[in-house]
Amino acid sequence: MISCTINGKKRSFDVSPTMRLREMLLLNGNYAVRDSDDAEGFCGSDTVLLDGTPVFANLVLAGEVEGCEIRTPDSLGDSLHLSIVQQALIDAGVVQSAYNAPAAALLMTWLFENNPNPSREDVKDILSGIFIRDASYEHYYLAAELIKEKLAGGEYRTEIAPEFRPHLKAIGKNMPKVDAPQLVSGEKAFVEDYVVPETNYMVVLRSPYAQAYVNKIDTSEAEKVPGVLKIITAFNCPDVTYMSAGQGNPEPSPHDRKLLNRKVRHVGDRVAAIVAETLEAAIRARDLIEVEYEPLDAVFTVEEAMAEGAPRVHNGYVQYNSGAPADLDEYNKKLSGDEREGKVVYQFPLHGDILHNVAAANHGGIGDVDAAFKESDAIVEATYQTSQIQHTPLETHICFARMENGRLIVHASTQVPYHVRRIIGWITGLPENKIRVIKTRVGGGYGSKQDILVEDLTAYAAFITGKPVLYHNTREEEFIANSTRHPMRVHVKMGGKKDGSINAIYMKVDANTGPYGNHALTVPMNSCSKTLPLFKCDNMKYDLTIYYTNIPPAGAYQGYGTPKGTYGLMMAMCELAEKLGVDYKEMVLKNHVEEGYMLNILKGLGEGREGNVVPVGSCGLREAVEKGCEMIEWGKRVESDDPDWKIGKGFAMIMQGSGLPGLDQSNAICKLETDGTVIVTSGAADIGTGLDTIIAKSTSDILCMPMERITVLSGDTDSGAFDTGSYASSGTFFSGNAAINALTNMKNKILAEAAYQLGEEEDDLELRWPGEVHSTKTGAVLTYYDISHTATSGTGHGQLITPGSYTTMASSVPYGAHFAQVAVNIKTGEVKVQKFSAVQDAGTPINPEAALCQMYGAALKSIGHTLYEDMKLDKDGRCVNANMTDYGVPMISEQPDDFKAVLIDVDDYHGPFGAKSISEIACNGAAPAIGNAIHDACGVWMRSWPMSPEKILKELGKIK
Amino acid sequence: MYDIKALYEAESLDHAVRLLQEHPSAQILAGGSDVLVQVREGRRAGVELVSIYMLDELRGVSIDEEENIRIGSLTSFSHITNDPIIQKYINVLGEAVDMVGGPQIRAIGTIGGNTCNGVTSADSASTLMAWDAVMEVTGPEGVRRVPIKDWYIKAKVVDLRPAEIQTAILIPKESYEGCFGHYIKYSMRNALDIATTGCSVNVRLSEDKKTFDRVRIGYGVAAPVPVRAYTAEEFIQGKEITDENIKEFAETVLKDINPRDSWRAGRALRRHISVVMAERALRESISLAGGVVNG
Amino acid sequence: MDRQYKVVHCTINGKKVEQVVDVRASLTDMLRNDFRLTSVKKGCEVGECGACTVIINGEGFNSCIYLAVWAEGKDIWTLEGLTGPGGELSDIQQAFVDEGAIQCGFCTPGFIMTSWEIVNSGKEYTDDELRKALSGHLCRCTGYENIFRAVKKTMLRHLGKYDEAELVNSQGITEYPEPMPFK
Amino acid sequence: MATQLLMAKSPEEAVNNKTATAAFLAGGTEVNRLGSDIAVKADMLISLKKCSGLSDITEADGYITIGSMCTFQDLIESDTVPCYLKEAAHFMASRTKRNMATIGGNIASLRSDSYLIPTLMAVGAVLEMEGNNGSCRIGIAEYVDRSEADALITSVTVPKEIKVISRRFANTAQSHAVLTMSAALTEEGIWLDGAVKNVGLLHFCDLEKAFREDPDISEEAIIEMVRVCTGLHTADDMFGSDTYKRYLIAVTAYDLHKRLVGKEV
Repeated sequence: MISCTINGKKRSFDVSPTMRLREMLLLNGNYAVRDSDDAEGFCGSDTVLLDGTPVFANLVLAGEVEGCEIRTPDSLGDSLHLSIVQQALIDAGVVQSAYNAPAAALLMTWLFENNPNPSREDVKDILSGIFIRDASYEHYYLAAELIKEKLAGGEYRTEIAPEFRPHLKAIGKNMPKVDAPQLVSGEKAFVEDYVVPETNYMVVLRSPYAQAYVNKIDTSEAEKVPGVLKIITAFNCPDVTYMSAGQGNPEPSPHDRKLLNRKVRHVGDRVAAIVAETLEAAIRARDLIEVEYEPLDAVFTVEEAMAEGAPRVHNGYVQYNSGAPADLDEYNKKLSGDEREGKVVYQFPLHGDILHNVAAANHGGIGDVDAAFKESDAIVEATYQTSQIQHTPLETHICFARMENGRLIVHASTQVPYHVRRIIGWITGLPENKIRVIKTRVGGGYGSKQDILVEDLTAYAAFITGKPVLYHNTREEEFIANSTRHPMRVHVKMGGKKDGSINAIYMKVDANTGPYGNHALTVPMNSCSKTLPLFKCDNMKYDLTIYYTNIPPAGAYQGYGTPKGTYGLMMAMCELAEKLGVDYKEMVLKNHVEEGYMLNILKGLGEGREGNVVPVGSCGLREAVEKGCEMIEWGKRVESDDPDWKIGKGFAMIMQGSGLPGLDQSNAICKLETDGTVIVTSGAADIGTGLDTIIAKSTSDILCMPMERITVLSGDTDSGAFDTGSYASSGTFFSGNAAINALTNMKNKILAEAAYQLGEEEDDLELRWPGEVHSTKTGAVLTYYDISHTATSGTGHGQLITPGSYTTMASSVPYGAHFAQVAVNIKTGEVKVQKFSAVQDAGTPINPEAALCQMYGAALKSIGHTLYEDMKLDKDGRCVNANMTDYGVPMISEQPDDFKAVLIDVDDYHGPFGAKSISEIACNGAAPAIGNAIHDACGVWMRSWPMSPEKILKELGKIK
Repeated sequence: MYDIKALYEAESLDHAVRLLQEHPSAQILAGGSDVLVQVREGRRAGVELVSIYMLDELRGVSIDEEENIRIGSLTSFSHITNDPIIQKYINVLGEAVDMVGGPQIRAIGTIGGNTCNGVTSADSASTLMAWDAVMEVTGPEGVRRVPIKDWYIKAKVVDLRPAEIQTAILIPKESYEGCFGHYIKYSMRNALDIATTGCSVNVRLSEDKKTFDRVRIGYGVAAPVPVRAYTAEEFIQGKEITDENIKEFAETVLKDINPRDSWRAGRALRRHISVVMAERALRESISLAGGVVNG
Repeated sequence: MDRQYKVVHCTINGKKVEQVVDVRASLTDMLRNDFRLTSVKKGCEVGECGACTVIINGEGFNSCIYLAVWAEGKDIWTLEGLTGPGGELSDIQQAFVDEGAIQCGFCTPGFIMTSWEIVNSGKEYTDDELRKALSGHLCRCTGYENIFRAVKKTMLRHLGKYDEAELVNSQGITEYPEPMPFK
Repeated sequence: MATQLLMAKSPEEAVNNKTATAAFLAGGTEVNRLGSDIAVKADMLISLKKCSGLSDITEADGYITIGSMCTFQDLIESDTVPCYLKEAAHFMASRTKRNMATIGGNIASLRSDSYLIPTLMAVGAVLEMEGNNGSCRIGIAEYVDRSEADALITSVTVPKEIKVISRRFANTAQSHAVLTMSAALTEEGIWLDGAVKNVGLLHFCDLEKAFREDPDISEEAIIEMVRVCTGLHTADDMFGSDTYKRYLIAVTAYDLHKRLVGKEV
């Protein structure tokens, strides 16, 4: 019996003394003590105070806390009674996906309890024990200042973030994110919090081979383990071929996999799924499964994949839903047709050629690059290689599914509830009305939760057993069986004239999509379609070829291919500028597009379809470059006092998109409740970025009513209306505009109803704060309560409910530039980012403080993939550093000392209240900016990620 | 969760008796369909209980060496109704207990509990009264036998001394041999209801089935405890089976019974239906015994 | 007075289990709280409504007035035990659905357990016997007619009298085409 | 998986219960961490958290004695612990981990990326051990060569006044170090010790000799010397290539020597 005090209450537990403290606290209902690293003592999501000292609950044993005093994050205050610290974190905008925001709040609370006036160093010291992936750490320093001011005088004095659009009350103003109180106080929010106690557990047996046939699976011993309910293998799973990408149907990705395949194509690929009443029983059964593999040779790089006679990753046969080439039959004859290979089904031609491991391809361009190169005064040509990068969201992939009256209820941490529902429908055969996907709060997605990686298996398991099933990725599985950035080889040839103008660009991209073709075409496409349109250049050509290999799966990651294209192009431009003897900044100013410029390059760059050519819309690129150069003091040489450390500066211009014109669609439903308050139900998926808050603010301004009388519900396919989902930076733009249409319809309906109730003309009526209709003619006033109460009475017109949807062919492109000042130690190759400034035009920033934090978070993630992060595979394709410590994620120490984000005020014509996207674009700048800065510092061109000390020393010739 | 102070589970009859001695304030818990309900309703909240439910030795129906029908006190109503011995010799008891509560209650309720709660509306009591049953109780001083007419002292009180447990109910041979009876439960609903009045009649006819050799009639809810209408019995003793005799017999019961007003029914109603039930039960008993009225 | 606990070993829905219970707990408490078998409903907790009916060693009992400790060594079945491995409904459950015997559904679990006992008894109950056997359950929505019909049809099917089962009309009376054969 | 836990009250009780299948448990950041099989193999863990006499820091005639259960954060916050040891403690970048990890635990783990051992070896730290046959004192270099598994470190004694510089190279601050190296200036000249990932805890005696014999030796000479040194078993792995590690060792040794004995210091 172990007794201790938890949050001031005496508790005793009859548990084993070697049980981890975190598990004991879960028994006590403190589920805000979370786990992001399987007890690796790294992420700090399991932070608690033990006798007043912050510790990792996973590394303390229950027996060690006998008689001790424990405080957990959920003791600080609930969503209605927030502490000063919790409120400050919300106001500073750092509570985003917030899986371990409660733990961060506990650390900050501990800091202030022990030191009422902490310095920046003190804040950095205490936060060194926690990994923040969404908002990075910059605004935690701001939060510390706000707390000090609150404790001293009761009012904030420091400006949190600049505000925009003074004529609007909510849009462009710093306001608490609507779901932040729930998140920071550690209330139930994530999938793991809604699991019923009597759930069953599922684990997956994974392939030890990078490529092999599964000839026989003997589960007889495994099935004898008491408590095992079901074992699913390729021999008894549905014969349904699908793909895991969450994209609009028909998807621009080959359908090339089943739930489990007779051929495993990467180390960690699914071989069997075991459902049992306890996790222990499932694991014991998993270890008793005997599999007869037929190992095959594997390929890991594009070079190996394209080599003549290379082993084929997909060798079954090919099918087309539409646009099948004439010679398909002959083509299929050359393939093995072995049923263990399964098939590859293209929804429409993606120019794949699985005979040569080509998953997809695309070619195009404008003008005549070859001719143009002849006239170039200087040409640079180089190949840039990017690495395999993992999102490492704090909440690993998780899904809880159960049956309820013949309907499949799926609690999913996903960015695409409606695509999840569709794909689960394919696999189970259930129609969509029989499937409900509930997107709870998401503990970080960054693109990894745009793919359907666990929901398909978990939902199927719940469907066939009729029982509740929980599946949760371990951190290692998050690396080897999740989705990652596509490693890419970007070959750039760029020609320019003496005057600094670029007259020819050729990009040859060879991308590595891994074993399955989810996002195979579209990610590499983005490396050209979201980079080349930055240039006013008449001759541009691109060749894209995407290869299947046996590395861990690649998919969607924030930026979606653009970081790699930008890296190649902006490094090449910097090299060209040097070759031409032109200042890099001048060259950028000379060649970048501005408003009105016709983007002919877009013609071939549609998402697998005809791209539509449009002129450049609102564009704050020039101001961003000027502002950034001013902040980094471009041109001013900085010398360090230590001869070994050389300092350099670099920057890169960036762009992205705001959703996929002609492909995305969003819907929203607005309801006026009987007391005049408003509930907006959106199909959107807020994954921590503040999308629900954007819709709430839009409601407040359009219907002139206070935020507390507005509720936004999202992500539940039962109550919401269709939305393609949160990816391609479409959230604010598409879901925001859909909500605005629904709200505008509601505004008109209110005016019409008021006109009827007042017996006046609609034109004489107006809406005004705090939520009433006012007659400019007679001065009469009807509150929304009056209108709704009457409308829902026995003689009323019925409740005011209005839908709204949004599709467009227009594309509102965010622009920006990221600047870096780095110090390079030419003796040891170490790189330190001293300064980093992210300057971006996001149209109207609706949530300014959240927008800044999105920029900080994305910038730090991209600093990570530039300098530190890298999934290393051994010769057998096994990831050797599949844990947080060895993978190398940037923590607070890696954050630049001088880290700034600046918003350029631009009003976009199409965007909701003039808003454009903010997050994906911010991943594109760090690699080229830091690469150019390193060159400026020590003269070497770093042509591959990560720019590790060893590579820098090699480039410096210090080591062979 | 029940609001009981403590529960002592008896493993054997002696153990049960010892437990009752150790915990003088403890009450006996048999099937629980009365006791647990009253704990829930607060009347017995916080009570100590000695549970004898597990004592299988107190279950079952048999013919003992003195040819008495021996019914174990823990025998449930449903087992009594379906018991071959009961059906053969005293089927009316099976029918009577088959009217208690509902099927589930009859699966858990015991005849011991039904007779020890001292309630006049107990469906088994009026029939056992009409068949001169004998209660066998076991206590620290050993086994004691109490004829049913002395068993009921007053409303809700029976002749059960401290640390004593009723272990069986005996029907002497002389009491059941050649006897046929019928029980009528007059209640508002056909299930899950308490008798407004219960009437159990049995007859033993003469060899030639022309005259009443012996007639017995017991009533529930006609008095604070189950009673016999002796005056009516004596009247009809030895008389011919004629309509007049039957009618007069029925009228005579009023001399012996003393029903009272209650929220369930008024005194006048009870007196009236007592007469009607007496006649009907007697006629049914006669036909069961093979007799013919005015034959 | 500190609490008394006891370990109860029994079989629930075909699975051997062991559970530490408070001696004051009713069987309904144990089934609902410890085993999360929430089909067992508390309608009155005094043995009068039948919503808590479970099958113990083949017989229907009100689990609300049955002490959890008495379950020692018993074989207990609740509604959750009737559904097949893949969640398929048993025939008696399907009959309740087909005959419209479910409205609010609160009394349904208890009713189905008693019906399950009836249809598996192998006995052919007369209409009155059937009504008496179901008399331990209170239903406030349906008026019992559809429930009676569902049980009668399933009973007849269990006895192999499929065509006779189809003849049972909406009032639960078997309409024989020619005059009713003497029973 | 260990199911028993003994909260030892004294070092003696801890050592007496230390069977072959039991394991000492100090801060828990090593034994309880993902990937460690210590807790899996042991049947009993002996926690030292409640052990008396293991967490005080005392000073006596120029030497500081630190209890083995002092956490990294205790070292940093103590005003008697010398600065060079605080710098080494700061190599552990996570504050929460520093609240838990202990100096004794770090030494006992003998990790090839140890935060403290290079510094302790450079200053010639002395460990006090509690074994089955009572307590004894042993130099850290000797402990590193042949540690007795069943003996418990009770304290670490280091000199107060000594010039020491340490350097750590890792991918990120929280990654395991590819190289941790310390140099101390003693009467006989420079002492040079280091931890090379996946190689071990090394005493660079050849380099010490080279610097002693020719204080003005060139960096290139040092680089060449390490490049060809056969005693050094570095290899290519995910932390870097063999050539990179040898080069890094050389330039770091040269840098530390220069800054220790160099003119400008």
